[in-house]
Amino acid sequence: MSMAEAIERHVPDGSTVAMGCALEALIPFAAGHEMIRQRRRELELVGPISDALFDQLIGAGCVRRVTAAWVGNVSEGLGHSYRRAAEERVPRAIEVHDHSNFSISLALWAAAWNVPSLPTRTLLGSDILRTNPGLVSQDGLVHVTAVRPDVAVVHVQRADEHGRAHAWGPLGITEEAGLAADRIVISCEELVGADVTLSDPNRIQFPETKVVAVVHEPGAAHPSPVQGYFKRDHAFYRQYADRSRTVDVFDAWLEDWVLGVPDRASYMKRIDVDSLRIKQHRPSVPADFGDE
Amino acid sequence: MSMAEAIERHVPDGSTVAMGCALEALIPFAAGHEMIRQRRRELELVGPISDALFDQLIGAGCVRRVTAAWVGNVSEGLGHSYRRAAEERVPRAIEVHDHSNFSISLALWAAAWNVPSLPTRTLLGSDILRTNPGLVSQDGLVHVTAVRPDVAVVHVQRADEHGRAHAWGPLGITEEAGLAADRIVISCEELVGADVTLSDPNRIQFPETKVVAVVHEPGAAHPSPVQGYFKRDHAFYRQYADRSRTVDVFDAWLEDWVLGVPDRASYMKRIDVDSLRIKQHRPSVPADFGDE
Amino acid sequence: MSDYTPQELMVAVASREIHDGDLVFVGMRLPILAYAVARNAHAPSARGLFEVGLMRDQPASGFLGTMGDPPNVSGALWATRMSNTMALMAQGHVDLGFIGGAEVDRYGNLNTSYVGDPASPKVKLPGSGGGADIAILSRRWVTLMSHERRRLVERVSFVTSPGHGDGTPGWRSRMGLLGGGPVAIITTLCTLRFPGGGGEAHVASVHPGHTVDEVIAETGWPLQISDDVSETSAPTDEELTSIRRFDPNGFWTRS
Amino acid sequence: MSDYTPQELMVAVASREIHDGDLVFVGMRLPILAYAVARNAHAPSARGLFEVGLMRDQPASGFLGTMGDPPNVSGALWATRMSNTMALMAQGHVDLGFIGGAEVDRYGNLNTSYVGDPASPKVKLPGSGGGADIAILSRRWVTLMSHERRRLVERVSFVTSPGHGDGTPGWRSRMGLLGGGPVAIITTLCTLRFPGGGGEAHVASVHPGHTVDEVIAETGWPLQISDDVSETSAPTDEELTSIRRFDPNGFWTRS
Repeated sequence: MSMAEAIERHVPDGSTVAMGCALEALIPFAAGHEMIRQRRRELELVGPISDALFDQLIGAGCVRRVTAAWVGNVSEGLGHSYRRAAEERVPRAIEVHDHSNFSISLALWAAAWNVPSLPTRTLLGSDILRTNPGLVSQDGLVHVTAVRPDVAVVHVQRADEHGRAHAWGPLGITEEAGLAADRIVISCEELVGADVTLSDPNRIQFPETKVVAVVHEPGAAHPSPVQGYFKRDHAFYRQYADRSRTVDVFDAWLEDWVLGVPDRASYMKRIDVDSLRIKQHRPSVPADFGDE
Repeated sequence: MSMAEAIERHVPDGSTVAMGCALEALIPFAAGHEMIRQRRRELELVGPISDALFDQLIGAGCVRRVTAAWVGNVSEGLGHSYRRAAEERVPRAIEVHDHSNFSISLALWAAAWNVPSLPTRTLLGSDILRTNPGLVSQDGLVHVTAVRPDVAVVHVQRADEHGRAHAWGPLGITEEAGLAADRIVISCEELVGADVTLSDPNRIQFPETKVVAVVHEPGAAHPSPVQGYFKRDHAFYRQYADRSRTVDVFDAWLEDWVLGVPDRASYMKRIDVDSLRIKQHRPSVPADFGDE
Repeated sequence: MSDYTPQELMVAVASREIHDGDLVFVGMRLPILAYAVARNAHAPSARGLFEVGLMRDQPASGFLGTMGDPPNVSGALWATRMSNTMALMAQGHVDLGFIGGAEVDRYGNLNTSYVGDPASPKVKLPGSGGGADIAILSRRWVTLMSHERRRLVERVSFVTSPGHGDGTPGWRSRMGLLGGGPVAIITTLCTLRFPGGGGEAHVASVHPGHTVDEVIAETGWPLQISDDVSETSAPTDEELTSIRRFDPNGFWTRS
Repeated sequence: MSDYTPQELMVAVASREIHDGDLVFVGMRLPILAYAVARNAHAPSARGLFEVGLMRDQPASGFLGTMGDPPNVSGALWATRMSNTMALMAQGHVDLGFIGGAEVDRYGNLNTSYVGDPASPKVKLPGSGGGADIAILSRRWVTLMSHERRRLVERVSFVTSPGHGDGTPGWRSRMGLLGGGPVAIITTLCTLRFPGGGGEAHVASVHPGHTVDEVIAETGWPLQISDDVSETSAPTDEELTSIRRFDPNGFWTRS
């Protein structure tokens, strides 16, 4: 399935969308850019920390609410579009449901286990309890209300057409986001056969019964890193920081890198892929799944 | 470290011990038998379902309390020693804290996250709520009190001397048991170098900071299966069922297979290892952890 | 091949409870065979979920003494933690569950924990395992057991896995139980069914070679017989072939 | 090599807060370098824990722009879910955490969320990330920031990550916070420390080339100066070599 079709079908206006769940790695930028091109509106974005992607969607006016622990640019600092939306309602006002990294994970586990909330000892004494109605302090614990994404969008190293996805490296809150979500959209560096995915069922991230789309989109995570495939493009993040400081430069950046770009393949032609590609291979030692 | 030393040092009388956390596979029988040989007493056993091992420890008089969802012999049915202890206080009375499989997992997650309890929708309407003081029904939910093992004893396919353990196949509640436990004792089919374990950090089950002993003990899970290494010895389970029906035959079985056996190596000499060994190999397709 | 054992009949009947496309919480023993039979016949897209931490879309190629046996992992679609399989069930994604029972009552409540006073039981049974979770969280479930008067009782002394509770309509929703509860009890003599929305079991069909009187005699409560009680259809040759392929030595169906 | 930048000094000072054997919740930017320096000097058995889901016992061999960069995974002792790293911290296994701050007050409370009214903030800062979790759950923690009057304020307008609260002794235990709270604030001008059991920050040492008066002038509250205030020891050649090895282009320490 193409990314355009996947977003068209599975991420309608008003959706609650979990993205960037592996934190700085495996960020589904291609999916986010397609949402911008399709002029998605009224989205609620859910994630732990978001390294630039949420800032871009906010600047493009796609977002109604952010439910996350941190939104900015990890190597550069502040998210300028996020600031404009929160401080000046430009291009529109957004609602913010603040979390910590631990509490957003628990909010997703609550949804995965279908309970109203889960208790935790974190956030006691934090003013985040004052600004997020989904965090209730009681009896010396904080009760974290379940967050149920309509869709989790995840980039992985490889997947098969049936939705069995292999991801590796640090995975943050990817697993609970997928289990909590009503459906899962996957983009992958490599589309492989079931002989590859089923050779290691422990590395399969999600129940295939929740996966509604698999998009073969190499480089879909650029400028974020993909273990074994791509390094992080630090310069691109710095360039984005510079080109998002004002509405005008941001709009130009958006036209330049998203709206004026038909698809990811065209986008990748403008990236120095060779300098970012990981060339030194470190294969894991196989596990023997022999059964007789 | 030898199994004798690991149990001597890390599983004192009165310990709360989680075992058999992968359910029917990877059951640490060698560790349990060493506890019996060392005449451990007043143990609290924690697990989901226990396929024969808990029955053996109960029959040997090591156990004060069982906190589990099911204790018996999966392919044969009832646990005869468990019945004698619960019905006739033979060889001693035991306390039973009944759980379901889901609730014992949540009890361990509560301990792992250091909260007093976790809520769930399971067990509503079950009389298990009447017999386990750690399960409290309130506001339409059941609150599962944390269970904190002193030690989790786990058998895995391979580990290094620093405690990095690779396990695969279905893992049940292994991860939460390890995280909840104060310390972890590991036995493994193969003792490998760090080059093997660190080649795939996603397959490492536990933080090495909790692992206090790694025992290289091939066949330590017999008669339970080990993916890639051993099939389940169904006949041995049937034989155990027959030889545990009365105290006398059980005591003879215990002398024959545990007390009269100095260590696992001697035990394995009496097993038809060749007929149980898995000979057809199914290596997982490697994941590329390349980084530059 | 018209000769078959009571267990083979039960497996065939159980397999017919599996609809195509179902996600089935399979459990142990006969249901593992029932999933295999259904998957190879009328339910080609049924998936199996195993609490040990597995999802499959086809039966294991080798014999399974337990769901944790190595052949059950080969070809698995997901090898994960038990709590993740329970999460799917808690979300209502499990269409059908199977539970083994030692004692069942007229309202489908199961006891697998204690016969007699839990403080000093006459019989200590193994316990819930995942049974209570399946009974409470799966959309519908079925239990299989040997039809004996001591097993089919008026009221179980201990409810490990709740069925329709006290039998009053809507008991489960009043108690906050998510799933729909038991739809059938498959015994060695007959198939008992429950009305939609809960209530009391009634005889829907009697297995070939057995009579309603025999069923009544072996049941511990005054049994309701449905007006259109029929004879259970015997296992087809296709079903028997499939059963014997997955239980070649009759470990489950001929002992 | 005695020439160094303020950031290099801060890294060196931060690295001295790491004791051998510590499990350190490392965080981002300068603390990643501080862990590397300590691990290669006085804390050879210190381990690093990263909320992205990693544990390490040695610094990454390559440059890290973020904790999620591929070199941070090579040689990792554990690649897992974030919630598992938080579990270790919630159990009290994290000895030391580092948190970046935009605003800190005299009691060590950090604001990384809102300057001004959260409903219509003057400045929307990125948020907590793992900061609040580290502040509440780690045994002790340290924050690093640029020493400016607008950043070191009497009271932060929003407490994202609680330090010693209102400064009264025992505030954290009364509030049920598990960890011990902040022990030091390392700025571009000096090192501030807190008394054991909580309370107010005081100047412990002033960085070379700076004066107590300058520190007071750049601080938003009447600052306590400890009687034995000293000059911060400059980075050693060994520390600088280590810093420059892990930040070869000065991405963090020379920009």
